[in-house]
Parts: sequence; C-alpha cells; structure tokens
Amino acid sequence: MPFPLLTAITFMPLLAGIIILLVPKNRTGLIKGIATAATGIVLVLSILMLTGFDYNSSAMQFSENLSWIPQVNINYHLGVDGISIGLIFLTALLGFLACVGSYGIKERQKEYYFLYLLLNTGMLGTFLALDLFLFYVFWEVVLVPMYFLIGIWGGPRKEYAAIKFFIYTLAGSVFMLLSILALYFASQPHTFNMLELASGNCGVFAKGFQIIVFAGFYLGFAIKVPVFPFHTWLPDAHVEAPTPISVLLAGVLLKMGGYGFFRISYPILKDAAIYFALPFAILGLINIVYGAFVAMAQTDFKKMVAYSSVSHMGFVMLGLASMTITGFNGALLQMFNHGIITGGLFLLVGVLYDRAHTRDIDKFGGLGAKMPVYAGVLTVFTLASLGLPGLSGFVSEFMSLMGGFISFRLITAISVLGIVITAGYFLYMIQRVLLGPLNNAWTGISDINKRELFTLVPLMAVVIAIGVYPLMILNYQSAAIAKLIQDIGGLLL
Amino acid sequence: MSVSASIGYFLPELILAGAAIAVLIAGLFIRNKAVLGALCLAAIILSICNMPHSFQATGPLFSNMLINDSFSEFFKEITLLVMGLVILISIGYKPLDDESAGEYYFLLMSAAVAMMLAAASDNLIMIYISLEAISLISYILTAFLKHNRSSSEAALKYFLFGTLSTGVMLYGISFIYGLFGTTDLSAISSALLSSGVNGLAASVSLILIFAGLSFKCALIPFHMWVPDTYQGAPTPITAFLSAGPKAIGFAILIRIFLKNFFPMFPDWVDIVQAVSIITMTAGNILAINQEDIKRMLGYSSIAQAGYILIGFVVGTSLGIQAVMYYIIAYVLMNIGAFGCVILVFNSIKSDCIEEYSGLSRREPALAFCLTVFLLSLAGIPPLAGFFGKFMVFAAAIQSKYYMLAIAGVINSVLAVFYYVKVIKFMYLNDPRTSVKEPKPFPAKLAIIIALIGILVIGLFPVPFINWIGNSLL
Amino acid sequence: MMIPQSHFLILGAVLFALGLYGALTRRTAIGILMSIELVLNAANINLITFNRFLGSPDGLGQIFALFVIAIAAASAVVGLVLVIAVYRNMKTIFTDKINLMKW
Amino acid sequence: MVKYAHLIPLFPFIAFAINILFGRRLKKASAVISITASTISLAIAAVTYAGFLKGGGSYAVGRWLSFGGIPLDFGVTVDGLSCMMLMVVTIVGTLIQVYSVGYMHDDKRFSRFFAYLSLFMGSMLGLLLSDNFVMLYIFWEGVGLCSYLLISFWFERPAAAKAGMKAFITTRIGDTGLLIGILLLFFSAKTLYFRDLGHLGINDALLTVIALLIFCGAVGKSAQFPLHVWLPDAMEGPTPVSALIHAATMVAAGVYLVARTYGLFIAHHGALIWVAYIGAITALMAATIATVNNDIKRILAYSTISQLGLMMLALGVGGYEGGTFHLMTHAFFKALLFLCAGSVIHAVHTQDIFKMGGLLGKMKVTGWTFIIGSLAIAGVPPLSGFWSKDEMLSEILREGHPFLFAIAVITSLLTAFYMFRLIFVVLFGKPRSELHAHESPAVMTIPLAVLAVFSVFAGFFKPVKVEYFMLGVSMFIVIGGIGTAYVFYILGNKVLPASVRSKFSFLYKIILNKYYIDEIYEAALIRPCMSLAKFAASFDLRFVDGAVNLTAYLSMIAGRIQSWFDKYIVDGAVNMVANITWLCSAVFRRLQTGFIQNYILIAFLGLAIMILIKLIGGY
Repeated sequence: MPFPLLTAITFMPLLAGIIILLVPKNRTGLIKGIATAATGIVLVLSILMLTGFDYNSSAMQFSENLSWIPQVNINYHLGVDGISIGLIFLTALLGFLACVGSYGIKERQKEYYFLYLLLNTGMLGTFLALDLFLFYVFWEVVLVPMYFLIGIWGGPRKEYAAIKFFIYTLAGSVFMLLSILALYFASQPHTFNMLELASGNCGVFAKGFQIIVFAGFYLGFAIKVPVFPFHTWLPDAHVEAPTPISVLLAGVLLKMGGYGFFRISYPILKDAAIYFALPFAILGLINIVYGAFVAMAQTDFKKMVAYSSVSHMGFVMLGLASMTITGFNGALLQMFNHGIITGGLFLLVGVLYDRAHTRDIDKFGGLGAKMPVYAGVLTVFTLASLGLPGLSGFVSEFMSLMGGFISFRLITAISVLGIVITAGYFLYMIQRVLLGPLNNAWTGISDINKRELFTLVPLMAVVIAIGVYPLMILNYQSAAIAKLIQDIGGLLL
Repeated sequence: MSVSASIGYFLPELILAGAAIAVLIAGLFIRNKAVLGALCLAAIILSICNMPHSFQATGPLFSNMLINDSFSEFFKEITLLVMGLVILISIGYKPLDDESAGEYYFLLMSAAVAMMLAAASDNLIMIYISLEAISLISYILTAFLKHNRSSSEAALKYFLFGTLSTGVMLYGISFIYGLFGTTDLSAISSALLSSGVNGLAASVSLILIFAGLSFKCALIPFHMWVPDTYQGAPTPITAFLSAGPKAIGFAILIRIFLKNFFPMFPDWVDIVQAVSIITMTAGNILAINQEDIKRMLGYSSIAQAGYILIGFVVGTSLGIQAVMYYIIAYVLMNIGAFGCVILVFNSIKSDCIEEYSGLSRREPALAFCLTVFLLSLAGIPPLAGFFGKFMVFAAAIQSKYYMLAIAGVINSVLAVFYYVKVIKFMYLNDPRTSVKEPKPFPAKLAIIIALIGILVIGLFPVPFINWIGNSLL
Repeated sequence: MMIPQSHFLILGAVLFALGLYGALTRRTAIGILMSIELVLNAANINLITFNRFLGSPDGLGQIFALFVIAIAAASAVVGLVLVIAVYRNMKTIFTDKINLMKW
Repeated sequence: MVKYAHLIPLFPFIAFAINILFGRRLKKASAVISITASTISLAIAAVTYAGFLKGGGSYAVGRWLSFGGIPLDFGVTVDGLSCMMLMVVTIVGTLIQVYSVGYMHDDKRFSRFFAYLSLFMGSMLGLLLSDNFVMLYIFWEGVGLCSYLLISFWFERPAAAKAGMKAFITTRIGDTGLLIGILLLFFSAKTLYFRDLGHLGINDALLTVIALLIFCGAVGKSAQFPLHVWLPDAMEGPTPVSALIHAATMVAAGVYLVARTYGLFIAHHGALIWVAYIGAITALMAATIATVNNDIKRILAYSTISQLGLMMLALGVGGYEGGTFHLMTHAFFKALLFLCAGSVIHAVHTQDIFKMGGLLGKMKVTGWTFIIGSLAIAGVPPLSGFWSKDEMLSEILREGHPFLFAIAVITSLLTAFYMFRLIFVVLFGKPRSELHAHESPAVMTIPLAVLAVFSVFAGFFKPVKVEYFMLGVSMFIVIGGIGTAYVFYILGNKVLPASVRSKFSFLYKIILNKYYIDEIYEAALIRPCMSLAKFAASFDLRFVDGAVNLTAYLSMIAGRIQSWFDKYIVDGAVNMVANITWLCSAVFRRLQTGFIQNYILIAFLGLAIMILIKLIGGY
C-alpha cells in the first residue's frame, strides 16, 4: 500500500496536537517547537505532493478509500485533483507561516497550539475529503477550535464575535447537512461519494429537486464565502481574532465556501448551477462594489481588509457565474491569490498592532520614514491587493473579469468599477499610514523584525512569482477545470 | 412457556434483586459507602455476564407476561449501563454522605429490576405495574435528602404529576382491555391484523396511554415536572432520571406503538409529529437563558427527547435504529455531563452557571470533559451526539418528513446558544474562586467511561450499529 | 334486569372527571392525593365492568383491578410520606406556597 | 540582429532589484548601476534599430497565459515607431539619470530614487515592445505605479503624497476604460494582438466603442482634457522625475498607444474625430492656462499638456507621420526645458518665476540651453520643433480641417508667447530678489548640452519637404509670439504688472495661484486670450478638478452610508433574530410558575387538545 500521503497531511497536525497535550504547560519552547515542526512537515509533504502531481490528468490522484461505516455506505475517501491542490498548498503554507507568526501569543500557549493544530487538521481535511459525510465532519470540526481561538485570545468584543461566527456558520452548515442527506437518498445505490454523484451513474436528479438541494448547499457555502447578505460576521470575526488566526480565517476559511461550489454544487447539481448563473453574477457584482465602498469608509485597519476580502471574493462569484473555462480558472486562482495576499496583509496589520496597540488608520502617519522595510512590504501587498499587473492579484481578477465578460457583459463592466474604488481606498490607507508627516506618537517605533519578515518573504515571493508567470499554477488546475466545464456544458472559452 | 421453565431466563433480574436485599442488610452494619457501591457494581457486572442471549430462545416468559427478545435485551443492557454509571457518580456525591447508603443502593437496585421488567414486558398489566414501580422508586429517590427543602418539594411535585399521568394511562389501558378483551400485546396485535376494530375509541385510548408514556419520556405536554425535579433532586438521581426511565419509556413507546399497534400507525402519527416539533423547540428555547445548570440540562434533555421522537415518528426500521443509537449516545452524554456537574458542585458548592467562569483555569481536565459532553449534546461532529442526530435526520428525510428534518436542524442551531454559553463561561471568563476539591476516583472513572464511550461511538459506530441492527423488533 | 354496561362506563368517566377536577382545585397536597385515588378507582370500575360484560373466563379484569388497588395503596403511602417530608421542611402543605423552584 | 530586443527591458529591472535590495549599502554606487543598465539598453536598442533597418521584424518570445482555448503568447514588436521610441526613451532616460546624480545629491533616500527610476525605465521599454494588449496593460500599469512612487517620493510633504494618489487614481480611471476596451475586444474579436487589428471582423459601431474605450486609457495617461488635472499637481515630484516621466516618456505613452493601435482607429471614421477634438480642446486650454501661470514647473507642465493635445489633434486628423515625429522631437526639447528649470530651481531654490531675474549672466550653460529649448518648442525654423510642428500643421491643413488648423496655429502662437515670457522674466532683466545664483555642477550641465544638441538636430532625422506657405505661417507664429512677449516683459516691465493686479483685485484673490494678469494693453490679440484664460482656469479649478474631488467625497459618503446600512440593517437583522429567541425564551420561562396545579393544568390542556384533534379528525 503506497505511503498514505493525504492521510499523513491531514492528521499530522492532530497527532502533534495530542503530543502537545502531554507536554507540561510551562515548557512553552517545546510546545512551539512541536507545533512549528508539525506544520513544517505538512508544508514539505504538500510540496512533495505538488511535485508528484501529474498535470494533464484531470482524475483524482493520491486517492485513499477505506470503508468507515458500511451499513450507511460512508467511507473514508481522500483525494486531490487540479481544483484542490492549489488550496491545499495554500493551507499548508499559511498554516506554517501563521504558526511562526503566533510566537507573539504569550498566555495559555499550550491550549492555543493544540486548538491551532486541530484547526489545521479540520481545514486540510475539508479540502481533501471526497465523501460528503467526511467533508461535513471536517467542515464542522473547524468551527470549535476557531470559536475558542477567537473567544479566548481575541480583542475587546471577542465573545460576541466568537459566538456570532459559530452560530452563523453552523446555521448554514446544518442546511448543508439536509442537502447531503437528500442527495444520499436520491442517489440509486445510496452513496455519499462525490465522484459517483457527479458522474451521474447513480441517477439523474430532477431539476426541481436539484434547485432545492443547491439552495441548501448555497446557504452553507455562501455564509463562508461570504456573499452579500451573509457577510456581517466577517468584519467582527476578523477585528476580534488574534493576528495569526485572522490570517487563517481570511486565507483559508473563506476558500472553503468557494471550494464547496467547485467540488459539490457545480459538478453534481449541473442544471441548478446553470439556473442560478445570473443571480450568482449579480451577487458577485454586489459583493465587489458594495465591499469596496464599505471598505472605504472604515477607519479600523483590519475591518478594512476584511471588507476588501468581501470585495475580492466577489470576483470568485463572478468567475463561477460565467460558466467559462477562463472564468472558472480565474475564480480558482483568485481564491489562491486572495489567500496569499490577504494573509500577508493581516500579518502586516499584526506587526503594526504589536507595536502601536491600535488599528485606527488615522492615528498613524509618515511611518514610511521610520519603518522603511515595513513600508516596502506593505506597499507590495497593497498593490497586489488592488490588482496591479505584474503581481498575482491582477492575473486572477483579469481572468475572472474576462470570463465574466463573455457571459454577462454589463455586470462585468460595472464590476470593473470596483477595481478603481479598491485602488482608491487602499491608496488612501497607504497615504494615511505611510506617507505624510511623521505622527510624533510613533517616533520610537521599531521596524519589522527578522521573525515577522520570515513570515512575509515567502508570501511576497509567491505573489511576485505568480504575477510574472501565472502558468506556474494554472497548469495544475486547467485540466481539472476543463473537465468540469465539459461536464456542466459551459462555454469552452 | 411455563413459570418454572422461564426462571432460567430471568437470572439477571434475580441476581440484582438478591444484591438489593444484600445491600439493604449490609447497610446496617457497614458505614462505608464505597464498599456498598462496589457490592452493587459487582452484582451489575455479574448480571450482565449471564444475560440470556437473544439467539438462545426468543419467546414469551412467565405465561407471556414478559418476552425475551433481542429488543428487550438491548434495553436491559442499557439499563445496567445506566445503573453502573449512576452508582459510580453517586459514590462521590458529598450531600449523600449523611444519608444511609444502604437504603440508597437498595432503591437503585430495585429500580434496575423494575426497569428490566418494563423493558421485557409484553402485557399491558405488566407494563403498568413495572412503570408504576419505577415511578414510585424515583419519587422516593428524589426526596432522599430529607432535610433539603427543594429535594422534598421536587419529589412532591414529581409524585403528584406522575401518579396523575399514570392514572390517565391506566384509564386508557382499561379501555383497550375493554375493546380487545385481553391485555396481552401480541394477542391484541394479531386481533388488530385480522379484524378491524372501532378505530376512534382505540385511538383515543391510545392517546391516553401516550399521555402516560410521554410523562415518562418528558415530552411536551407532560414535561412540566422536569425542570423543578431535575433542579431539586440530588444530582446522581437527576442523572438517573434523565437517562434510565426515559430510555425505558421510549422502549415501551416503540413496543406498543410501532410493534403491536402498528396497523393504527396513521391515526396518531400527525399528533406525535406535532408533539416532537414542539418538544424540540420549546425545550431549546426555554433552556436558553437559564441560570441553574441542572435546570438547563433538564430543558436540554426535553429537547433531546424531541430529537429521539423524530426517529420514533418516522416508524421505519431506520427510524427505530436511529432512536436506539441516539439513546445510547444520549445516556452517555447526559450522565457524563451530570457527573461533571457533581464534581464542580463539590468544589464550588453551587450549580449557578456564572460560578462556572474560569473553570478551565482551575480544573482543565474537568472543563475539557464537560465541554466534550456539551458539544456532543449540541451535535458537533465527530462526537456521538452528531452521529445520533445524523441518523435521526437521515430517517426523517428517507421517508420524506422534510418539515420534521428542517425543524430538527433549526433546533440544533438554537441548542448551540446555551451549550456554548456554559463553555464560554468556563473558557472565556476569568476564574472567581480558586478552591480545588480532590475528586473521588469512582466519579472520575464514570466520566472517563462516558467520554471514551462518546468518542468511540462517534468515530467508530460500526459495532454499535451491528449491535442495534440485530436487536430490532 | 341487568344494568347495561354503559351505565358503569359513565360512572367510571364521571369518577375520572371528578378526580381530575379535584386535582386541579384542591388547595392542599393531601386533597390532590385523594383526587388521584379517585382517578385510579375510575380505571378499576372500567376494568371490572369490561371483565363482567366481556365474559372472559379467566377474570383478567378483576386480577388487574386487584393489582391496581395494591399499587394505589403503595402510591398513597409514598405520597403521604412525601407530604410529611414537605411539611417538616416547609411547615405548609398548601400548594400555592410550595413554589421554591420556578422559572 | 533583432533577436535580442526582448532583453532591453530586462537590464533596468535587474538594476531595480539590486538597488532595492542592497540600496542602503550601495549609497552613491546605486546611481552607477542604474546608469550602466540604461546604457546597455541603449546599446541593444541601437543594435535593434540597425537590425530593423536591415529588415528585422517582430517575433514571439513565450506563452504567458491561456484564456480558455485561446493561448496568449508574449512577443516583441519591432517596427519604425517602436524603434524610434526605444531610442528616444533610452537616450533621454540615460541623460536624465546622469543629471539626477547631481540633482538628488544630498537626498537621504538616494538609492531608492534610482531604483524607482530603473523600474520606470524597464516598464516603459516593456510597454514599447509589447505586441498585445495584455502585455501592454501590464507595463502600462507598471509605468503608472512608478509615476505614483516618484511623485510622492518626498512623502514627508503631504502635498506630494496627495498628488501621487491623485495621479494614480486619475490614470487608473482611464485604465479601467482601457481594460473594458480590451475585454470587449477579446470578447468580440477573440484576439488581442496588435498585428491583426487592421482586419477585425466586427461591425463599425462596436469598433468605435472599443477604439474610444482604448482612447480613454490614452486620455488618462497623456493627461488629455477631462483627465489632465493630475499632471500639474505631479510637479510635486523631483524635477528629473518631471522631466523623464511627465514630459518625455510616460505621458507620450498615450499618444504611442493611439499610434500603435492606429489600425483600430482608422477602420471607422467615428473614433478619429473624437481624438482630434479632445486634442484640440486640450491644446488650446492648456496653452491659455500656461500663459498666466507663474510657477516655472507648472508652466512647463501645461505646455506639455498643450503639446500632447497638438499630437492627438494631428493623429486625430490622420496625420500619423507628423504626430509621431513631434512625439519624438518633443521628448528631447521638453526634457531639456525641464532639466534647465530643474537646474534653475536647484540654484535659486524657488519655483516662482517672478522671484528670479537676470540669471543668464550667472548661469551661462543653463541659460543658453534654456533658450535653445524654448526656440525649439516655439518652432524656430532650423531647430527640430519647427520641422515636426510644420509637418503637423501641413497635415492638419491637407486633411481639410480649417477650424482645427486655426486652433493649432493659436496654440503654437501661445506656446511661443509663454515660453519666451518665461525666458525674458527668468533670464533677462534685473534680478528681482537677492538670490545668489550659481551655475549647477558639471554632472548636470553636460546632459543639458547633449540634449540641446539633440533638440537642434533631431529635426533632420526624418526628411521633410517644406512648403512655402507653411514656412510663412510658422514664421508668423514665431515672430508674433516672441515679439509680444518681448514687448510685454522687456519694455513695459515695471508699470504693467502692478496696475493690472489692482483692477482685477477680486478675481485676483480667487485664482492667484493659477495666474497673474499682466498689464492690460491694447493689442486685440492679447485681450481675447486673457479672458479665455480666466474662463479655462476657473472652469478647471471648480468643475473638473472639483469633479474629481467631488467623486472622491461622494464615494466617501456612499461608503459611510453603506457601512452604516451594513452595520445596522444587515447586521441588525441577524441580531434581531437572536434577540427574538432570547425574548420568547424569557416569556415562556414565566410559564413555569412552580405551582403543581399549573403544571397539571397545562399537561391536561395539552391532552385535551390532542383528543379533540383526534375526535374532530375522526369524523
């Protein structure tokens, strides 16, 4: 039996977590070491997976399939293909960097790192699971550690933000559970296997049925993406979460929603996906423009980046709605890029918060002179975020727009407006933080230190690498996306 | 089967009865509670070993008063499990020290015998007698703390409410006897299959019986006694009440309504469906802003009964499997949670949830266990509670009860409010007192058993599903 | 001349209703106790009537009634014990005073 | 030997990387690195140009991206236009970098300045070489970024920071037009390459829309009429930046874009007219504002806008040759003018021309090169300005646009006037304040001399036959402009400016910083220009500039409203649900009264209801 790579990736953090439980509370150095080693190994394994991945096959690779509960035909089925490989690498990378970034957490470290590793396992599992039940279990496992991480180490309104996040996501996911059950009983040989359901050899579902099931899944995924009406938990959760956790929250958790559309809703419920294409595009547009405008009015740095995430994920919705190869590629790449860029932005906000203990943008000013290296890094990430060509943000936004334009010309044209507003509020932030005369409160502020730089340099390298040569990652996903489009019968553009 | 022959299959009950009397007498001489507890545990383990396995001989016993089928065997094993855990946690319970332990264990043992009889009874008379026996014993147990005002008040309320409801059930049984001429369930079911019967009278009397049983399982119209009794009774007894009688109540419900009176299924299904939805919703909503944790767990157990009822209302074999699986998980979760409540009570002498703040700093292990129990009650995967809910919702969706499933799902979100509120106090707030009580070993053992039980059942449910699979009706 | 079965059933029903009414209105716990006994006896009457009119050979109804009487006695004992316990602790048996635990 | 063309942008990028990473340690050496990089690019450009003359052409480099089924390969276009511009950019770029060694001598972020300069060089060269819209867009935004970074280089000054942001956003607005144009083009014609712009199979209406959208990009970048407000503020940046980016190269990118995609514009007549008229309006308006401005750099900035307007006008009427030729010559003499202005500012540390005077004596080289530059821009015959302006004017006339021709002539006249107003006020007459002007160091004056040489001889680069009528018109423009300025400033120097200021005191206070009204004198030509200037300035200040600030202000308000809406309505709904559940739990709790009778009552009420339902249901 070949080395179970995917199980290793998923359960390595959990294993380390259990080991940490045994370590006495005061040995913080050892605890940090174990946590960093575990996330490091996961990163190495994911790179190993990247190298071993064969580009042009769109089938599942490294898949493992053991039966778990035969009576109800639930089996422990893991696999990776073009769609999920980028997101797994993103999770592993952010997991490792945020782990290094959490050295700043000083109190109750043993519990922190245990919950952090449990969170990692949940996230990795969600992207790897190919069995609807297993997917749902991992999806919910993420909730509990995230509640504690926001609740215990969060900011002033942490309890409200933590419980709101927990209830909001849970409300969405329970309806997803009903849809999973409905799918299970509708399929001829009752199965939870996503590939079987997508391949259609266990019964074609009626359109009306598909729409209801799609709506159930939509509730679960839309809250996570987040899509317009369900996004109010995001700013609270981001503002109150400690920095490394809001990096994971923005970098990975938002992608689970989008990934759900790619893996479950679109391949299995084809007619419903086409039926809902226009509403998706409109919601994408609202996300982009509304998110951008609201971000502009924020004075709290983290809240602004949170709303910018809402705006950027709007491009994912637009790309998905376009039903074109370019649109899908753009949407998937946008999720990857947004993870990297927003992860970096949150780390940078953390650097500033550790020094100034405030996130109010108006209180800063002229830090460019005092913290030159920090200013440089912040400028790179800000420009990547506003979609400057030559950096990764532009490539995916451009492809999503390109795909979107083919299907919905007017909507995409309006959402291009979003790019200008994004440029507006990001530069307005740069101007208030970095440029202008030095605010005398921050005369003694120290520049970014080695450890923080260590967490940011790899992200910057990825941003620039993908910006300059996007085929590096597009090759991985184009085969799987092409097959998905053929299945759905979208435009082969 | 004649009386003398069926004694052979009656061994576990006999062992327990013998142990009960032995404990009563021993109580006069031995002051040490632990020894008596150990004696009872030995008896329980002994009776589990020689439980008559269903494949030996399934058939009526004692001239078909009882029936020895795998279904009753399942519930006998559940009863023994409950009894074992309750005895373990009651050894560590401080207020019981000055009461006489012998009587306490005697009552528990006899309650076990009564429950095993109820699980196996196949005759309406036998059902009434065993139910009444269980109730009487639980009234006395609830009032066990003689000098505690709330304990006696709780017992009185429980008594008055209980005897009235059982009275109503008896009235219903009398009509069934009138209609069918016999109280033997299998005879009645064959009568139902062959010739039709006056539907209306039968269904009204069935509802009267349902009233009595819904008192036992604390379903909505007959749940009023639960909060006061759970809060007033000594905590091990509350744990016992929330697990034992309730499980047996559901056993009898399934036996009567889904096995014997199945042909009349369509008559009462929509009423019980309404009861299920109301029970879930009311249980959850009422539990949201409770201050006393025992009272909150009381309401939560009402809500859990609502979920179990979904599986019952559906009536399919998957539904019954879901009910039985959920009962296993429910029993473990509830007794585990009450075990933790006991240990916390020992150190902070209060059941108020605000007092729980900062528990994770004072006693991290205890806080972790209580968190796992509460999360499992809330239905968070990968714990047993989630799989129970999953099975129940699967049964509902399989037979197209979409309304029921959606109500169940919304309620599991509502439930998270108050479960997480306790967790919030334990983890997110700072500790108020720093007193730390040494925890008695048996109570810790019970909690650990429950904890492992939940994790194992949640992650590897296969052996349990097989166990349930072949113990269906 | 045989009294028709319905008369007995009506008597049973009347007794049942009286018991229920008594339980709801009496002020003292003992009053409620008594009315519960009425409910049990209503069931007894039903049982005996059915046994008589169904002509079932083995007299099942009467046996059942005997059981019920025995159990009613037992529950009465337990009830009174609880009332005494409440009185010892609270010095009152008026139900509208016993509401230590509420909401 | 055209094969190495794609290496040209590579070297400046390498220099940028080195300077950014090791800037702190390199200090002054960073200048050497970036200058060597641009000289290497200059050499390759020359080789490519030679190769092109021998017949080399465009070639593909590699696959960058694939949109669905259609692969997008990056390639290099090598043709007359791109080679010419390559040469211009590399020459001017190298000279300005040499110049800025002296100008930025004592700046503490010296290496960062040169890093940004090489980044700009790389992006600009990349833009010139790109053979498809996506590659062009990438470098287009890169150039925009560098202009942002360099304008707000001295970010301690809030004005510089604000100007940088304004520049980036205004060009960005233009860029979104370009982006939508690219999307529309890809959607309708399924191709993004310049080479097949000539034969697109789409209908005329769509073609015009695409052309106009792409022209939006050009308007933004080359500071044409509606989006020109950022260029005057961009003068906050160091002068070499203004010379390189806001005079010679970047602003020319807009004109280059129109030239590069000329096939699109020619295909249907509709788009060209727009280009012509926008160019004309911009040229005239900018020229009038320049005549009244008294900040040396702002005058040159408005002059640049006006010259670009002229180029657009030429291209708009079909004068492809004249437009591109003027683009080249303008790059040289405008860079020269800016550098001279820079060295003047460097010497006297002020930008207000009326605080300077009589500097010719003290700054020999700067003074004379300044004069040569002004002569070139005014269009005095032997110099390059004359040849290209003459070419444009003849093309405008030949294409039969008398009205546009008149505007071009007036603009050229005004150009000559304000340039020589500048010359006479700054260089001649008595020094107005005791400024100790000294000649700039050699490292600054040598590039001036070299640029002066190019300004003079660039005209002969393209053989142009001269029509006598056009010669006459040019002579009229030159003499009219310079003469008026001479009369105005040299003769009536003392009396005229004071009395005019008192008459228009009210207006004067409002737009003091915009222009200063000289003495009112009889000549009819000057009076209409003045009134036109006043209208343009106030129009610009209140409406257009205001419009841009207004949109920013409005979007802030919209942002605030939406964030309030988001916080209370959407978020409120969620909290409301939570409060309702809490409320009804509080209500139902009261049901549990503690009285046993209530319990029994509720229980049996429920039972009664159940039985009733069954009874009613039964019948």
